[in-house]
Amino acid sequence: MSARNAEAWRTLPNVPPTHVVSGEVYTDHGIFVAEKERIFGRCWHLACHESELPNTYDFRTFDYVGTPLIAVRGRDGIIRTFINVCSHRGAKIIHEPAGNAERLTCFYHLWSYDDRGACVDMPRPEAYHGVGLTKEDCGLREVRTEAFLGLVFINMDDDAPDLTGYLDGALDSFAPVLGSGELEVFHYNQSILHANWKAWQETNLDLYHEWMHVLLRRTQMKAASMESRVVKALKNGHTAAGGLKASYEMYKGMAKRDTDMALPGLVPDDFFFADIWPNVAILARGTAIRIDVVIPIDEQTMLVEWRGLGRKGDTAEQRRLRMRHHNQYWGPFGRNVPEDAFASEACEAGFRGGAAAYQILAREENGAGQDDGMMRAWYAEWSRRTGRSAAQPTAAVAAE
Amino acid sequence: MSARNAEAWRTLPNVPPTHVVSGEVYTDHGIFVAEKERIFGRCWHLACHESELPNTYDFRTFDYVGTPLIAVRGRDGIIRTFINVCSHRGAKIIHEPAGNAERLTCFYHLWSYDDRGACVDMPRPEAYHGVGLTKEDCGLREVRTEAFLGLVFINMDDDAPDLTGYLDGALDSFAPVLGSGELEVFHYNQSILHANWKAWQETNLDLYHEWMHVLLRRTQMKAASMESRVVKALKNGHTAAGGLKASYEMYKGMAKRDTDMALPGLVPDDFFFADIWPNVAILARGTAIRIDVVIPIDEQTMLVEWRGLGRKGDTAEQRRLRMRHHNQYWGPFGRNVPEDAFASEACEAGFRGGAAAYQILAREENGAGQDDGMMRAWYAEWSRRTGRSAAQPTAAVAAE
Amino acid sequence: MSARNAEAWRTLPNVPPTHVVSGEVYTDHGIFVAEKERIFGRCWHLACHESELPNTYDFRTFDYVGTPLIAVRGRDGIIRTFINVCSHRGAKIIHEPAGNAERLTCFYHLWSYDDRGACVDMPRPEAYHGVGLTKEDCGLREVRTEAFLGLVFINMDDDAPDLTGYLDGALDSFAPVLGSGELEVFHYNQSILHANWKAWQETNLDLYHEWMHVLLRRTQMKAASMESRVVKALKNGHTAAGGLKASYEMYKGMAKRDTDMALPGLVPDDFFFADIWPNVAILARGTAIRIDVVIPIDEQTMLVEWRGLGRKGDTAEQRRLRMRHHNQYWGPFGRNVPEDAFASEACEAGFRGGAAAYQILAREENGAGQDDGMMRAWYAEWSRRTGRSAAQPTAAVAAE
Amino acid sequence: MNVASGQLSREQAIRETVYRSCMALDAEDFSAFLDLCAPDLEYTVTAFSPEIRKEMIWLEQDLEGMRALLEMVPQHLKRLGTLKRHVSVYLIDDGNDGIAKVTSSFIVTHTDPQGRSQLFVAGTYCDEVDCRGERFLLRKRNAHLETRDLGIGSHIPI
Amino acid sequence: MNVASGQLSREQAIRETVYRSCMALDAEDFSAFLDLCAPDLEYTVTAFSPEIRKEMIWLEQDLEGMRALLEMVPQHLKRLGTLKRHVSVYLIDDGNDGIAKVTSSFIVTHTDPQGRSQLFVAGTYCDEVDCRGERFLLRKRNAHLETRDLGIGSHIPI
Amino acid sequence: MNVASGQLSREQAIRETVYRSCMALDAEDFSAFLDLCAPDLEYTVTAFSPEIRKEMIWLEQDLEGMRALLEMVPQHLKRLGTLKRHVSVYLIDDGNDGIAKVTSSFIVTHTDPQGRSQLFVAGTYCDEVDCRGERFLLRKRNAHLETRDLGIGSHIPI
Ligand code: FES
Ligand code: FES
Ligand code: FES
Ligand SMILES: [Fe+3]
Ligand SMILES: [Fe+3]
Ligand SMILES: [Fe+3]
Repeated sequence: MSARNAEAWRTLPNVPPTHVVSGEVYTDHGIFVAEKERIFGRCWHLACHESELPNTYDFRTFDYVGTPLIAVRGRDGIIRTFINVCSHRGAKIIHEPAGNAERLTCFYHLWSYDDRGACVDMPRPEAYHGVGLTKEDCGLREVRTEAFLGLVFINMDDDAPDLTGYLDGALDSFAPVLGSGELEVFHYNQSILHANWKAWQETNLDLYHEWMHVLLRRTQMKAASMESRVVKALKNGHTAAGGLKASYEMYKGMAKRDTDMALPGLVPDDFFFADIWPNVAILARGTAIRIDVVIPIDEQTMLVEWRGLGRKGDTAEQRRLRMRHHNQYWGPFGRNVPEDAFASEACEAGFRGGAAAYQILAREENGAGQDDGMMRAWYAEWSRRTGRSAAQPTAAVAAE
Repeated sequence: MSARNAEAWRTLPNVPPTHVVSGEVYTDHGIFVAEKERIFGRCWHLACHESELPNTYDFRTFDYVGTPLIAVRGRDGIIRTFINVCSHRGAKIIHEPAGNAERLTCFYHLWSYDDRGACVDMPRPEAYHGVGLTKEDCGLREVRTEAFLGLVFINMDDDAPDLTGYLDGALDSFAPVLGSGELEVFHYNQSILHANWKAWQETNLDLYHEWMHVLLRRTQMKAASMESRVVKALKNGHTAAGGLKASYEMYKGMAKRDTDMALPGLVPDDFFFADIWPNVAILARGTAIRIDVVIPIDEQTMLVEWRGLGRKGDTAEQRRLRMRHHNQYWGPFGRNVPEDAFASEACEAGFRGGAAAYQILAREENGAGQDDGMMRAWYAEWSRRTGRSAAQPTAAVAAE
Repeated sequence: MSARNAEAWRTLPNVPPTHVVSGEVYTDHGIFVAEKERIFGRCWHLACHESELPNTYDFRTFDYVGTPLIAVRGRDGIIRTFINVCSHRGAKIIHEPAGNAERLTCFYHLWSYDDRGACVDMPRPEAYHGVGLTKEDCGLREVRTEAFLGLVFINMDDDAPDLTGYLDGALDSFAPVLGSGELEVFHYNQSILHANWKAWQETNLDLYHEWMHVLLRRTQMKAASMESRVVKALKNGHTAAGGLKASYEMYKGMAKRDTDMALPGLVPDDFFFADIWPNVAILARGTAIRIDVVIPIDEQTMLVEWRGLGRKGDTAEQRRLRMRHHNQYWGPFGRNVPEDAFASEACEAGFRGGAAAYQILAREENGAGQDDGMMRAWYAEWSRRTGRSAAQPTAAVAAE
Repeated sequence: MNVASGQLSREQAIRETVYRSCMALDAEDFSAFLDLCAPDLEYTVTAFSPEIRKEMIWLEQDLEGMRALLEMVPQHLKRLGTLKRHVSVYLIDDGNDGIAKVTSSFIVTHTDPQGRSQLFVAGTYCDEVDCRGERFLLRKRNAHLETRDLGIGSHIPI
Repeated sequence: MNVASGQLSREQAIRETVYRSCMALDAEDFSAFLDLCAPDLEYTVTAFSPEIRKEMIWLEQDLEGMRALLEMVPQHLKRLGTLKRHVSVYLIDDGNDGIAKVTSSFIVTHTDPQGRSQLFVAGTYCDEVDCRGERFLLRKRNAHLETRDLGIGSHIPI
Repeated sequence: MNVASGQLSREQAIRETVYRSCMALDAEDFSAFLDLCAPDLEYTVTAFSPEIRKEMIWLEQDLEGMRALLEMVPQHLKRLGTLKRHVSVYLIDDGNDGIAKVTSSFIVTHTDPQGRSQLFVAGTYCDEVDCRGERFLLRKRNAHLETRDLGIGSHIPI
């Protein structure tokens, strides 16, 4: 058989339902609404790294699937997160991405909140006493916040299991480096990409796509054997890959990375990564760590945040070199990440109007090489969370 | 109690239902559709000031909630309004914001309409005679138009009560100045703001928000006593505020306003305003009048028009000074209005994704000071018109 | 009667239902969905001219109502079309508008397809063997493609009648020139217009609108008698007009066109055109041919493609003159086409918000002059295809 | 500060010829524009189509053609609002024959009747300025457009 | 290459006065901006309203007014993100009285706190630069805006 | 008109070095670009992150690095369409050492394969032009970006 007609094109291939994902998961509005509620309303979400809030009263604001949030380091050193919205008339309170403020004062009528989210001041409060309202009734909405290995996570669901149980060891391979206490974020950028949010996670989970990157074809595919790779499906949809190596000098204009640039617990040519379900990827090359967080905006639009982590104690020269290591692969002018972004948007172009019916995740390499196992594991959790088969997601929905 | 959890945040506060407004009034599509029909389809709307059409055959075009309209001053001096759409094949006829034309000639096939909306010419009309169609069948759709104190209002509802009854004295405080016949519009600008249209009206109705404006904190809050203020809820949802004063010289770079700049019937440091339900605010400072009109575009977008009125007989020097008086508070580079626009968009950011559950309008100051009475009155009329409780607007809808 | 009130404005005029079209055909979402399925999913669509693919392995990509397509001239010289989407993970494969490639290689994981749409290569295919998937299962989706007079048409419906039967002689008047084999495309541009797609077809079908164009008022209206015109309704909704002439020298700055510039079978002052239902117009002036293709994007947005065809063997000087002939009427800086685009958007402005209730297509001139017969024929086919009356399209829908 | 007051450098005079021609078109002051043009004016607007892989000439006029075209503009139904050409002269190749070849980058913004502006066209001007007379004159212009989707198009040359 | 190193032409010095004033406003370095202004500064922002068919002055300040206005900016609730004035000096009319009249085209882009930029305003500067002193100073500016919908507006003059 | 025909002022020659480098990158004519660069080239692209309150270097290359990077561009999967750098040279600080420091404002537009253009990046170039040789050469460039959301990013330096 060569080309296919309409009917053959639409027919699911004869592979297990775990090995194929319908195009509807990208485009169906009901699925998107379900994802917002069942996934983003209930899972732990990586908000920032603790180095972004080094001092008491430092804050970071961010938008989480339409909800403005603010993380604040309190006078007790603990980071708490609040909905960044005023109890009075609903205004978004703080508008800068980061800053330092002992009190969060709403610009509109100057209601003021402390680092625990309590409303501690409002002008002329006596006008509310007639109906029995006092500032004690007007605290901010606090959102559950837990930190692990320096990563600050939040959860909109007050009843969700705690973070440690949720991660369940998925970051074990990162414990030496992330747990060293020596890291800080030195790179941050974010982009709106015109694709369904899952397309970004797919680029991170899909080992087979190293064929796309000339940089990986040169520095990675032969740096270690395919057989030495280890692809793992962990609990709760998390996944991890290891056993990869990089020969940086194989790409013209790049150089071998020196040991003295290595981060705590890493060797320079190491490459391994973990994916925290649903929307985080953490990638370690020996001298820099990259963290991606993706958030849906609508069915066909996402926001991706990229962070780079390095050593706090870098000299200026080391920092400059580390930025180069990070950005030559991963920056907005890097050789790799723009290609992944291109790929995400190209898949969206295939699925958006229904031209592509499904995608095939059927590679089996015994958890090594370019096995699709990470993608299958990710979609298995997606099915569990949404109550829908990824192969036929609009067929029937399981109750929670 | 300090911060609140999800459940506490979503629970309506223990205040009367008149004192709280659900966030759904900003975001629910069904509510928006109902507003278009029950409010904008039936209420009087301020289209322009008569000075914008000084001469016979002057016209002004504008868009009213998706309907292109054109107001024309006829040869009898009367201003009439028509849907600015051709009876032939539906083209928008006139595209300039203002001009003068004895006949409105559609560019497409040159059908021509007179100042009464009659179709008076079409090329080669005999081709329609076979089916019995003549130009007599092809008049424009006339829209009810009534003027009061120089303000030209239109109403899409042919059966609506007349304008005088609708206003019911709400503009009494403006009668001396607006009725003087000496005013003309010297300022006009419009902006799309990214917020629900009601957020703009709220900035105009909310006296408490003078805390936001450093300019008002300096020139207004101490210029007269809080007790001397008078906040009134009038018929049909209209409201008015008076008893305010301004000490302009209290803000660095501004100066006391001279009596010779005062408009007819006003003293220079006066400040009072009226709000004509649903979408008009008229503000008088002694030397300039500002008129806001807001129109929804969709749930989260509005168009605001701002006009400035002054004395027709101004010398060039006086006009220049009057523009300065107007614009230092109210222009696009003014100190106040950009802050109100910021606030509107900040509330939208709080409500859009559902982060804010409601807003509190519970200030009671006996109709003085910073009483929320005007906002409550506005939402009471909103409830009456839409058949929905503002506190629980998606619960049940009353028939009309 | 002069102007009309709301009720009169909304009442359909007393003409046959074939002579009036409701504004809903522009705005109703259900109608748009039906058009995508019943019209664009089933009718032949002009994809390109064969001169755009002169050599073996030349390709052209384009988007057809949300579906990315690619036309390729195979090693057998035949042009075939495929959905430009990868069988693997759904990525859009080829991103350039045109090029030459023996194999279509997907950038993402380097799956490769030949000129027949067969998947001929994939890296490390053995990983799929466990589930029994081979490249033989992974051909592209081929879309029916037929050429007529050098025009390459595609059809998404595998069961549609063939192209010749569909056209049914509608292009007979173009056979000498299009069938000469001497033509090539020398002009291409495309624009997004902010109007329903049918508004563009209306500009092409509506002879009466020559009143809009000062260029046609000067060069066309008196160049031949109104009576000598012939307006024809053909099978399947196609239409044609002839008997028109142009006196180019009547417009200042233009000149009579010389016979040696005439295309095969044409004389320089000829003007005739055909409209291929639903979305193609072909216009012949003696020295250049224009082809319009319109595609809907959503209810209120369309994409129009304009092509200019001339003689392959032109000298450089002739080509320059031919471009001038083409573009002075039809280019983006031409005198005519920008006016048509303006008119389309002006009708959209009338219909979008419901201000215009309907349009009147009631001109009867015995198939000559400025008869509306072409528009009526077009909407008759529209009614047949959609199962809806154009006069009352949301009343009841006929089954197919 | 080595140039005396009251004098315009030749380079600046060349630049101003380009800039004034654009300001005149912005203002739709066509007689001012034509007054800046040399009798042997050649004005072209071009674009490259990647779809058909061909260079296209979308407008080509000499002085008389330009005069006729601009004279008729008011009788046409044209794009509403205003265009503004935002130009930066890049290169001045001031030949010994008194003809300066000038290359400029431009962005045109469109402001609609409601006062909202957006990017309309980006492109490059390759001009020739005739410097031989009392006044410098625009003798040749090629406006090469990057942007090919011009919406409803334009009756006034870019 | 006929001008020696280390010297700035008078024309360029005039241009730089305009450009520096815009860079200072971009950076919200108001003291640097005021330092570039002449004591008799006249600063206006104007626009024409086709709705009421009138020219409007949206901002008018002398040096003291400008100083007061800019001093208060930090106490206001102002537009987030940054503005960037992208200017091209077009015409330099360097009068014999030491006052150069300078016409420039500008586009202002706005970058929001998330780092996304868009076109904010397009317009024209008509400036006067006082060239009589040791340093050239901005003496007069009229920023005439094509764009009239400024969204929430701006506390900082364009 | 005080400058004779056929001569390029030193200031204009400095400007043209900047402009030509941008035109070469626009055209993706990398060998032309490299030919304009001095052997001791330092090219950086930077941005400030208000999220982490840090200056970032997104790209840093010397001449050899730039050569290698540009050579590999055709093998990468890069952004479709074309970029156009629209630059206005603002300040020329022409030092006595033969090195001119040049500050320019830029806007980059992106035109997609369908011919639709939009604003891509706004920023500032801080360049050094080496004026000591026969040809003026680009010796240093810092492209500081206001815009930080670059969509899918870019394989070609801004
Ligand atoms: S909305 Fe925050 S203080 Fe009023
Ligand atoms: S649409 Fe107005 S005359 Fe035809
Ligand atoms: S998506 Fe095309 S090769 Fe994988
Ligand atoms: Fe990748
Ligand atoms: Fe206010
Ligand atoms: Fe036409």
